[in-house]
Amino acid sequence: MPLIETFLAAYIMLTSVATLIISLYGVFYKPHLTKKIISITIFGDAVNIFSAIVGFRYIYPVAPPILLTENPTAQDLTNFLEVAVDPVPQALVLTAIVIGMAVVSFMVFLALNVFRIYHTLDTRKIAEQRKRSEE
Amino acid sequence: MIDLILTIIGEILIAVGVFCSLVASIGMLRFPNFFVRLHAATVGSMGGSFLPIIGAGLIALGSDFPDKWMFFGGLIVAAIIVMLVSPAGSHALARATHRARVAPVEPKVTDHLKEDEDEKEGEKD
Amino acid sequence: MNTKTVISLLVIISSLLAISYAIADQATGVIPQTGLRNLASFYLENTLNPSNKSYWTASPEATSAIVWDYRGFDTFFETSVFYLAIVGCTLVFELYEPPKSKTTKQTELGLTIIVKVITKIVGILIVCVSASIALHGQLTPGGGFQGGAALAVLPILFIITMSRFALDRKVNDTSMIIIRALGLCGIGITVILPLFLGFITNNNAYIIQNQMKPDALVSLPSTIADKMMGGSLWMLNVSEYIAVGAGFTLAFLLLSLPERSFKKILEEEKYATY
Amino acid sequence: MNLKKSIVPIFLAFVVYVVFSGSLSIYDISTGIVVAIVAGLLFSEILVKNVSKSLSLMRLGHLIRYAFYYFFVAEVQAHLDVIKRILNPKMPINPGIVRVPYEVSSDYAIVGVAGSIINTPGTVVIDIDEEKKLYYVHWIDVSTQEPGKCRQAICESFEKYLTKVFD
Repeated sequence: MPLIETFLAAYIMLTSVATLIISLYGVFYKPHLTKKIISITIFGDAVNIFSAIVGFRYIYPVAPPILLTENPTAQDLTNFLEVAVDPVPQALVLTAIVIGMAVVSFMVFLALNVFRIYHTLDTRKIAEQRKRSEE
Repeated sequence: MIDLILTIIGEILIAVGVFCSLVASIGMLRFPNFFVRLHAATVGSMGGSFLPIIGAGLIALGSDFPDKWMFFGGLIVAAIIVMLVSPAGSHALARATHRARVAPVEPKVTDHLKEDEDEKEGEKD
Repeated sequence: MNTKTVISLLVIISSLLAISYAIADQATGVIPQTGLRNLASFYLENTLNPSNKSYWTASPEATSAIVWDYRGFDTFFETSVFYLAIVGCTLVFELYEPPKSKTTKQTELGLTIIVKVITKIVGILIVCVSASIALHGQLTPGGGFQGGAALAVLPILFIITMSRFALDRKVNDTSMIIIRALGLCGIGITVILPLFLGFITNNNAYIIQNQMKPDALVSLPSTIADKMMGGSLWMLNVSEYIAVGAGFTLAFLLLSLPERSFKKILEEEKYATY
Repeated sequence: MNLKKSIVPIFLAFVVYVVFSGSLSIYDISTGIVVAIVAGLLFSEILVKNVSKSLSLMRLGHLIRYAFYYFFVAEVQAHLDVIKRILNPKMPINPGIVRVPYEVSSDYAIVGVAGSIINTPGTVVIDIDEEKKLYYVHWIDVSTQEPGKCRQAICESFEKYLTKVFD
């Protein structure tokens, strides 16, 4: 594999891992619930990009996993196997995106209800209010 | 023959689009305020994205691979949606910015909208 | 430094190390790879193979074939996760009655006429494009999930440009629940259909079976009018399109309820005194 | 539900579906008809108000003529003008917001004229007053502040074509 492609692959890998770690930091250390939800969506996107790269092949020419002929011969299938990328991570990412969107909308609903009760989304202020009500 | 002509027309359109995008980005940097920059953004949306999308569609039509009509049709529909949606976006953005008064309209020759709005508020008071 | 900070630091550092190990030590296969994994080559070779029909799916699109045929059970349960998330959303709002529109003139609500009319025209384009994405899921990139997500853009646009109350007559919570239930029923029927066919023809059959297998000679139609249909893939894509589109529309409708009408309910119930 | 009203939306939906799918096989045409009927019936009430106007072929011809004028004359002129202004070292801009009265009456004509004004670089409609029939246009080169002359410079050519199409 040429040097430039190795470099590019390593670069994409490192950036996706860095995004993952930064979003984890956001989930743990940002006190505002909206920012936590945003961090979770970024986490999901980073994981999706990572798994899409895992399925990619660093060759030329490279093709999507779709047969273009409707009646393939054995020769067609061998050619197809030489250029097509791995379809399994793509299938996983595909459903993960929609499930992620549904889960995020559920989290938004819960955050909205928290806001209705406490009139804030800042976890520090919520903790203060809870302490006060317990006293 | 007709494939070659289609490919050449598509490449010309993409070249024009590249030029328009470049000019639009220069304009975004040089123009003084938000509202004037919108004009540069319009150059970027019509010349810089509508034309190249159609050009890419023509290139797809000119090359020989199966399902080329699918690519052509998808790109044409995308171009039409860009053409329809970009004025609505610019208008909504400009209206919201002007109503919220977050961006100054400076330098300016005149601002009739602000005059009329002030007049309306004066009537209410 | 309390225990919470230590635990979160530990989680971050350990995940960093785990991913680094996965990349550096090739635990997930050679990254970046040039070859094909065994599983992938099996799927790619068999998804449309007229000479060996014992494992084929009659769909030239390998990703769709994996989603709804080879890994059909996974997707079935992922759909139920989606369904449960939307059910959770509606349950959170179940106590309250949605408010009705008080203003009679719709022109007073929303953005200017330019944005409204353009949104209406773009709306019909979005419906056609998303339907095309969903209906060609067995032939080209696309499918039920993507088509439904594209369709869900439409209610967001309409809610933003003309307010929620412009939609109320045809598109409301009840009708969306009914349409989503219809989509889910479609998925359920398609899943059980092979069993039913096997019962009629007195053959062995499995749940979510698509084409005939060596020990189960039941198959759903692979071609209609010389176009590849992929048997159950087509029906599942259409059902999923309807279910996902209606489900997201329901979520957005509930999220766009005006806040002031809820404040009144909360104050009445003494709910806000925490 | 008026069936005549939904003819144009159904036709539009069918054309968009077939163009997007990019093939004329039996499968595409049959599914296209189903999708077009559903979408057209859903959107007929909000898209079409006047049936006879929507079915007139004369208006379609005028629309095509307008499209030619718009893409090959108006857009090109406006692009060249703004590009010259951007690339000129002195940057001769003269911006301001002016009132521009319009004389078209139907919704589609108002939106068509406004969209054309926004999509040609150099002019952006900031706000619209439907009672006074005024656009408030941000113009990159305010050569005149008189409403009549502004109209002549900015939107008269669009109105001339679009009146025939939509009014």
